[in-house]
Amino acid sequence: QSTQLLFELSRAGRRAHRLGDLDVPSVNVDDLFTAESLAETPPPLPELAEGDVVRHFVCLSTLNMSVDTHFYPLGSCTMKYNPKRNERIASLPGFLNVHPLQHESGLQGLLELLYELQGMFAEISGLPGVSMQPAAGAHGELAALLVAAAYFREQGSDRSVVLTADSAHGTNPASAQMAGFKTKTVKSNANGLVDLEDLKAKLDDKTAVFMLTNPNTLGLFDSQIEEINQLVHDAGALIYLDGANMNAILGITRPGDFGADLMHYNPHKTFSGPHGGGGPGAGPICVRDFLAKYLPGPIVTRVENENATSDDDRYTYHLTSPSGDSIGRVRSFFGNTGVLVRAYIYLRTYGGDGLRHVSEDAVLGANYLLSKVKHFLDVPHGNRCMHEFVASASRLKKEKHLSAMDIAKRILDYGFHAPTVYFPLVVDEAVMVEPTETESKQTLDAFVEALFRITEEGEELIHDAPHSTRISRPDDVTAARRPVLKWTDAAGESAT
Amino acid sequence: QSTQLLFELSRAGRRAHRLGDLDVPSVNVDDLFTAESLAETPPPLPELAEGDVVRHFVCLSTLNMSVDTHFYPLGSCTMKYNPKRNERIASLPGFLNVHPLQHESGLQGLLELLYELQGMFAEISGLPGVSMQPAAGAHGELAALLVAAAYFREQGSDRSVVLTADSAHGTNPASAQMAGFKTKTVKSNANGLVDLEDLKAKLDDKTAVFMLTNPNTLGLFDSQIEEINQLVHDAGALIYLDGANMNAILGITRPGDFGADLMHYNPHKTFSGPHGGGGPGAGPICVRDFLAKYLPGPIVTRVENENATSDDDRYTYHLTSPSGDSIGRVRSFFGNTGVLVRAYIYLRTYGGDGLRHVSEDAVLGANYLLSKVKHFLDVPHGNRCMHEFVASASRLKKEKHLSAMDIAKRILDYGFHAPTVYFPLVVDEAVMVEPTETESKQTLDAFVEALFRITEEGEELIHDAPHSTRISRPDDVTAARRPVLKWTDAAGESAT
Amino acid sequence: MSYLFHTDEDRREMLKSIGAESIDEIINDQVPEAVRLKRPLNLPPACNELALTAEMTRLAARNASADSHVCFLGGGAYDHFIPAAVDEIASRGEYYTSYTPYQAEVSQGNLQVMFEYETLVTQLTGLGVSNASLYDGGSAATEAVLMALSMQRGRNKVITTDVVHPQYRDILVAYLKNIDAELVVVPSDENGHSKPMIDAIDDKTACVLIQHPNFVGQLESVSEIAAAAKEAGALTIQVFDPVSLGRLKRPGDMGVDIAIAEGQSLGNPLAYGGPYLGIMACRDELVRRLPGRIAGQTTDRRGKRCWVLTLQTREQHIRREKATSNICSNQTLLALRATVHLSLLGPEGLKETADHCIAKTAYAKEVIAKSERFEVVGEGPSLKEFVVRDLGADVAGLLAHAREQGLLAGIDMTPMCVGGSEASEPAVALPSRYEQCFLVAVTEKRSRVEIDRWANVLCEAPSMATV
Amino acid sequence: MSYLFHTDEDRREMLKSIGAESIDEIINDQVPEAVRLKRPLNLPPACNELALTAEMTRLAARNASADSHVCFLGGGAYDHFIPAAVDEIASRGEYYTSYTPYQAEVSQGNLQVMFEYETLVTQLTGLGVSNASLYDGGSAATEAVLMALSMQRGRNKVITTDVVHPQYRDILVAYLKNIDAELVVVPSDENGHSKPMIDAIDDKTACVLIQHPNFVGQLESVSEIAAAAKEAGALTIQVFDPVSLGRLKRPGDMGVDIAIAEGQSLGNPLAYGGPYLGIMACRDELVRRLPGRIAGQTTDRRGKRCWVLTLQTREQHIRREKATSNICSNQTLLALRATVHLSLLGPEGLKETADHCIAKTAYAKEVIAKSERFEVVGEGPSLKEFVVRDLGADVAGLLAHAREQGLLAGIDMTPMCVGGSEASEPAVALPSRYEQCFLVAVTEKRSRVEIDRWANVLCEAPSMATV
Repeated sequence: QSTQLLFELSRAGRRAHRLGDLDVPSVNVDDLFTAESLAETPPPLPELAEGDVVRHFVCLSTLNMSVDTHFYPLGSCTMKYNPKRNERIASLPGFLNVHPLQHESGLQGLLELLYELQGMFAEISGLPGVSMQPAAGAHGELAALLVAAAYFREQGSDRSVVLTADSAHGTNPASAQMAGFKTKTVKSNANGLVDLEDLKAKLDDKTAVFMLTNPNTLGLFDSQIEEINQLVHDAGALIYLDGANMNAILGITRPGDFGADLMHYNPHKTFSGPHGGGGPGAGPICVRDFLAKYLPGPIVTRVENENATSDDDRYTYHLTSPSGDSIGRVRSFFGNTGVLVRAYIYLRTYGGDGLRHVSEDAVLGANYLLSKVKHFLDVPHGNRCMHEFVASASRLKKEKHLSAMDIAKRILDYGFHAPTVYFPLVVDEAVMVEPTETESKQTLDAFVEALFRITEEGEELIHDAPHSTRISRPDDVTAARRPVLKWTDAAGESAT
Repeated sequence: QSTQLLFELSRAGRRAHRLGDLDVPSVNVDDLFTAESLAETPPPLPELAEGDVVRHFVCLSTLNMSVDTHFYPLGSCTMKYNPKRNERIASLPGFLNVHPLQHESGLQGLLELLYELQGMFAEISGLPGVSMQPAAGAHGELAALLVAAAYFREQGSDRSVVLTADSAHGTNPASAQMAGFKTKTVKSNANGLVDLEDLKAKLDDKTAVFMLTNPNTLGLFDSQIEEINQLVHDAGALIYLDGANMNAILGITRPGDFGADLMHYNPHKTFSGPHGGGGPGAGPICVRDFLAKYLPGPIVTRVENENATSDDDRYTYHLTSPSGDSIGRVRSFFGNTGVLVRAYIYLRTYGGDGLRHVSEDAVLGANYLLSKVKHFLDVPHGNRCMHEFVASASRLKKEKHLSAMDIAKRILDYGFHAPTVYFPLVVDEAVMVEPTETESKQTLDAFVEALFRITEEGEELIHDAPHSTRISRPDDVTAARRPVLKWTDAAGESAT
Repeated sequence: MSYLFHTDEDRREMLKSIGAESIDEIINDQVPEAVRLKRPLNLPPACNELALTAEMTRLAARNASADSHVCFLGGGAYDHFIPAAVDEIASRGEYYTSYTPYQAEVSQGNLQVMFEYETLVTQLTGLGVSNASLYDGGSAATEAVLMALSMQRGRNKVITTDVVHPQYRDILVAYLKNIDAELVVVPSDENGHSKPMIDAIDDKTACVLIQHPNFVGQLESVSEIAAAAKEAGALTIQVFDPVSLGRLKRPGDMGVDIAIAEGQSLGNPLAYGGPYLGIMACRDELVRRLPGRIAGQTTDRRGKRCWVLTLQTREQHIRREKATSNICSNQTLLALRATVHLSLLGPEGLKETADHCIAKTAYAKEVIAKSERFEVVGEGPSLKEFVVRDLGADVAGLLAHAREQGLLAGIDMTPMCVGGSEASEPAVALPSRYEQCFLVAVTEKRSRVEIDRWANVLCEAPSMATV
Repeated sequence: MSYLFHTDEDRREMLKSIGAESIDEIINDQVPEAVRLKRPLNLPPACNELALTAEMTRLAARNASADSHVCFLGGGAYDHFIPAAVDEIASRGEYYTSYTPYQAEVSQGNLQVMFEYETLVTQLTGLGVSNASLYDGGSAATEAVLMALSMQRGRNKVITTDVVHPQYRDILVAYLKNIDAELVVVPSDENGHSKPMIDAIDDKTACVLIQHPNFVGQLESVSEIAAAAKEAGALTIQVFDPVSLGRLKRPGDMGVDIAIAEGQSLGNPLAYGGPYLGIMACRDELVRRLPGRIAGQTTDRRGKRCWVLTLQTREQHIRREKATSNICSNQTLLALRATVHLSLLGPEGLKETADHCIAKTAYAKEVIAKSERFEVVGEGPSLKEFVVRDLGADVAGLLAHAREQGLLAGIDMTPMCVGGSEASEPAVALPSRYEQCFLVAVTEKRSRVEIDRWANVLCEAPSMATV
């Protein structure tokens, strides 16, 4: 299998795609357009035959680990099974080949689906206002913070600070910053939960929002949640819930019920939309009713038809464009519809009871792994967890020079994707494991066995790991210091 | 990646597929059916979750070499690029989800396609009678021989012998035998062509059919074809052309023009239908007009509509069921329609001129490889070839204990599928190479380089090859002597 | 040009290495002038992907399909549900663009699938051994008969009945015409049962071929017939329906020697009749006569469990005219689909599918029988298929009317009966009692709404005759 | 339950290892009683694959699509042809079920694709560096503005015009509302050209944002505007159409600093607006401010060339509140599709696509202009999009009529104009000259037959007003 680049496979004069003769009168482009507009030659793209293109990309794909091929316990990413029915149904032409600026009269099927989905998101979160426009979790954070800003602006408030936990995803402070807020960090306590004293100290009349992840990135549900709720709201601030960890609590507890005023979902995590090698995701947000009018749009509404003759025309669905108090848009068109359709199919597949079972089995799997792993790896924050847990390689590093990174690299040789490492920052040499509910006990056992064997293996073997992959331990430092960010003829010659 | 069997992954009580509650009254099956009919339990199939099933089969797929991933110069098999548009178009519901016993009134689109395809097959072969029912090349051979038998039967002839070349595919004699003929073998001469003297000696008034492969399995077009034509027909026999090698002569010469009376195509080879890991193929047959009435059916016919109002209803297409002189059916329903639809798309993509270019480039590629390979491997039958050639490792075997099998195994390590080896039988230590027209010169050069390096490598390295594959040199002898043809609990335990 | 790679420069360089001036020179060197084609092939002009996709999409839309219409057709091909995972897996290039596993080392994927398929078929049938697939159910039935004939030298009689699939019998007739074999087609009794065939079994009988449930949807007395055959030294071949085995006894548990089936029902699309999947299993003792490829387990040189093609001495590329059959390619891709399908179903899924077919078929029988125009033909329960008589004697018109209403309502049996246009000879005809009848299949895919509509449309169809 | 694995026995064994009696015990241990949900979620009941597929198929069929209708809609999303090979590759599980390449060793497939994508984007744009994708064209435009603002401390003015995509401007307004920046939307001239913006550029201007071809299909004087911006020390951001670059000059060759585009046109389906692909490239010097992931080349410990995520100190997971943007996920799967698409097209394919768009658009303008009811708005040639005025002043009725005839005939511009329902504030409105106009896009997919039918249906539509 070649790992040549497309550009190295190129040969002048080759061609894959071809349109036929025009069926309309041809025009002389050079006459029609001014010379100022026209390029002398088309862009210097590679020239390839279809067979080469296909083989190239098929072979490249096999260099990836993926959920379809490997257990992928990447903490915080919820790499669950991506159902094939989702892909098939979302690819129906009536969903896939619909133009975003079509008139809503020809979109009643899709709008019905999206309307129902808004309702499901509201029900699962306990927060009635829903906008599905944001394109990703971080985008949802930003959109929700813009909503909060609009709210405070209307209140005439000058609250300008967002508090984030030190265990939070990096997107939290970054989103706050983009939304025009200043940020302050709230510490975690020894149990990995919010340090209430620190929270109290930082809450004041400038505090706009406290961004909370619950269960947090340590996989712990913050048992102080009622107190946090009280403190933040008493201070006149809002609580934002980072929904990255929703897979732990579906049907068990609802953000709206434990104090959140705004939140986002990651449907590509929680609701099985595939991760696409890094995206696309989606980042629908839910808010309390008093915040709903600020939501970005469009959102879907419906009107009952009095003269309906069948189920199909019982309601007419409409898009409500942003206007008035809305913050406007955060991206073009409706949103990441394809991802949302998949989420809808997933939710319909499980139903309410089923969804609770998802979280139950996710929690069961994580606790099972934890119960095995704690015998040979430190788990600083307790014996129990929700859907994931964070172990630490700190002792191993001292005793055996075996870092979290080494474990991550070596486990690849055993045929498992690595856990998340070095996150959250509050745990030294963090190894963050999230099995999800769609792995068998056999797989979990094999993973534990591999982890254990690694802790017993020789240093050298591990430091040179992985051994079974095409490449091993790429030089990140040089990559960043002397960046080569595109192919050029010269680069092609110098490195193969 | 696990290579456990499905049955070993099974766990009692797991379940992937589920139907919901019945929307009709349920029935008590135990009451409705007699105890004699009913099984006490359903068959002991494995019990799996959907995620396991998908990962299992996705991972297994990566253990195959395929055209999409590797150069696959398997002689006689024409492993050309399988166009993705064929797959997409053949999967349109109007082709894919059509029931074989539907009334022809609802099949006019498909029947038009099949009618046109019959015509294309006739044009390319130069033989006007076409039946597309046979399911594979060998099935086409059998069907055509049954046609020949019906013809001779009607002639009142007792011709009962089929002649096959010693270089022929094994299916030729096997098909003749199944069709009720006796077989005799005609030798090849020193040039790899039909030994005319031997042919003359074996032709007599019992000879029904001479089965010819042209170009033959050595990749040589028999330059004596006019004489063969004369001899066989003078003897009152028919010529059958094994169309496996049609990729060499599209638009260059036609079987009907060089003497063939009957032939089959392998659309999965010549016309880019994918090989499917061993099938499905298809085996449409073409015959001279006087043989057409014996063809198996149904075939498609059409009638012009006098009152047509658009192009769409200019003709009405009909299925003509086998009747009268027809030999009847050789399989159920129409044929391997899916494979035929792909062949049609392929032929429409190239058109007549393009098709000739296919053969030209196939011949060019083979001769290019031959021109390089002959410097380090013997090629017993000349400097030129059509679309493939056969080298011999016989000298290497003597000098270096390097057999055709060793070459085949070792070349896998270089990332190429092996050529066909030990066929045709007329070449000692045969290595049969067919590059097809859909490989780049770069790929051909890399393949030659690999072959050359193997001839220079150490014996031991090669005898233990392949080294890079998950398994190496399986024990075929034990497999045949003590066959284990299915998984059982015991087998699962003993071998892993 | 479409999928070609070579640029003019490539071609020049390659010709230089060959030592030829042109490709024509290479070709003309070998192909005599007299037989060369002197004109371009007369085919439609080359067509690009965009235009061809558009044209073919229009062409496809002109066909009624099980997507555009509601399908109640069966007769050996059924509109069962195919889970998305089946398509996803079978559309991987590593499966569909690979070939016969001649090099086991780089074909373990296909070989393991074949081995798993074989195991599933033995689990399904209760028989000891399965091959890795044949072309389709129809040709597999004939291969089974040929297998039986080759095992039973001195016996040349093949007994079957007139309620075995007419097309399967048609194949049998075609194949047996030139060899020393006698085909006896015994008439079924008035209920469409094949028991009368027992009386025809004698010491010249090589095998009996039955179908259960049979073509008219009736259950046969398989154990009884198999016992009678065995006593006479003949083999019993059963055509079975894979889905029926969610509930019905397995062939191997009823004394059947060779079981064959059309495997389309197991995850394979209707595809206007093909490619389909011929399933064949037999008792262990018959394995060396089994046609088609077989994958077996062995170990590699390092002792690892692995799979290879085995028992190849049965096959044509080794044995040539002495092979057990001429079959070369098989239907691996369809066997893969069946393997994935059965893996998803499991025992309970297969049973549930059968149960849904049974319940929905029972419901359809009930609703159609309410009309005075129609009569369900034949007694007893149905798995998923049954026969309806149109007392209005206008089946062709009736079904045409239904098609216009978007229903593929059934298969007209009249042309298949003695003297009908599809009954080319008596051996392949249905009994005349099925004239003005149609065959109806109701799978788990049919909803109550669809069944009700089917009954309504049929009941309200105009009739030529007066009931 | 659907995709779950654990049998009751599994659960028992796992609980035993955990030392818990039940899963509830584990959960109740952590989730305080007061916040637990005491009832089942009120969602529709679980639905199996067969029933859900059937229901969703019916739902999908209720939407007009570019398959069921002929699509002349554009406005930032186009019905271009997508070769089958693109779908085939992007539907491989190794691509779509993998995630961000945190472990480079087992992500070389995605990383190499990202590197190839980046290279293709630089080839396409003539700019030095590209990221690995952003959410969509609209948000990418705003990210580019934020990038320019962050580079140009002390300058807080952002200048754009009223013929830049209204939705893109809407995003800009939303994002800029809470930060220190001033948005100036300069009116275009009567031909829909943005040249007047040059006069607005001053020493407070951080950047100018233009679209070329712009929202109303007109070509802009990019070089001139960029030169003026440069002279004033401002950056030029261009929204481009990837397909147009088959013929038009590249942003980098016209003095543009940051080029962004909606990449949907490159092999990505319409998908009702998403997921789409935000393309962003910039001059080399700006790389450390570029938002989003970037793949770079390096070598592994054995010296092999390979690819990694690089320059991560720009990113939120390292820099948190000091990151250049909050973007975490990107659109790798859509970037993959664009990469495959461009590989299939190559330079000549891209040029041919542009040429077909140009010729078909010219033809459409010609045939629609024949009617007295219609007037093509704006001078000069069009790439694939143009504006038509309905002198009958009934665009809504006209387009509704066309929809009934199976045509998505154009986009009604009236609601986007000043005071229209989609123009939530002046900054996002179109000039009022586009009232009673509609925007038409003609891609290479549209056949002459379709264009003729489009013109006929529009010309024969009933009109409320009298022309």
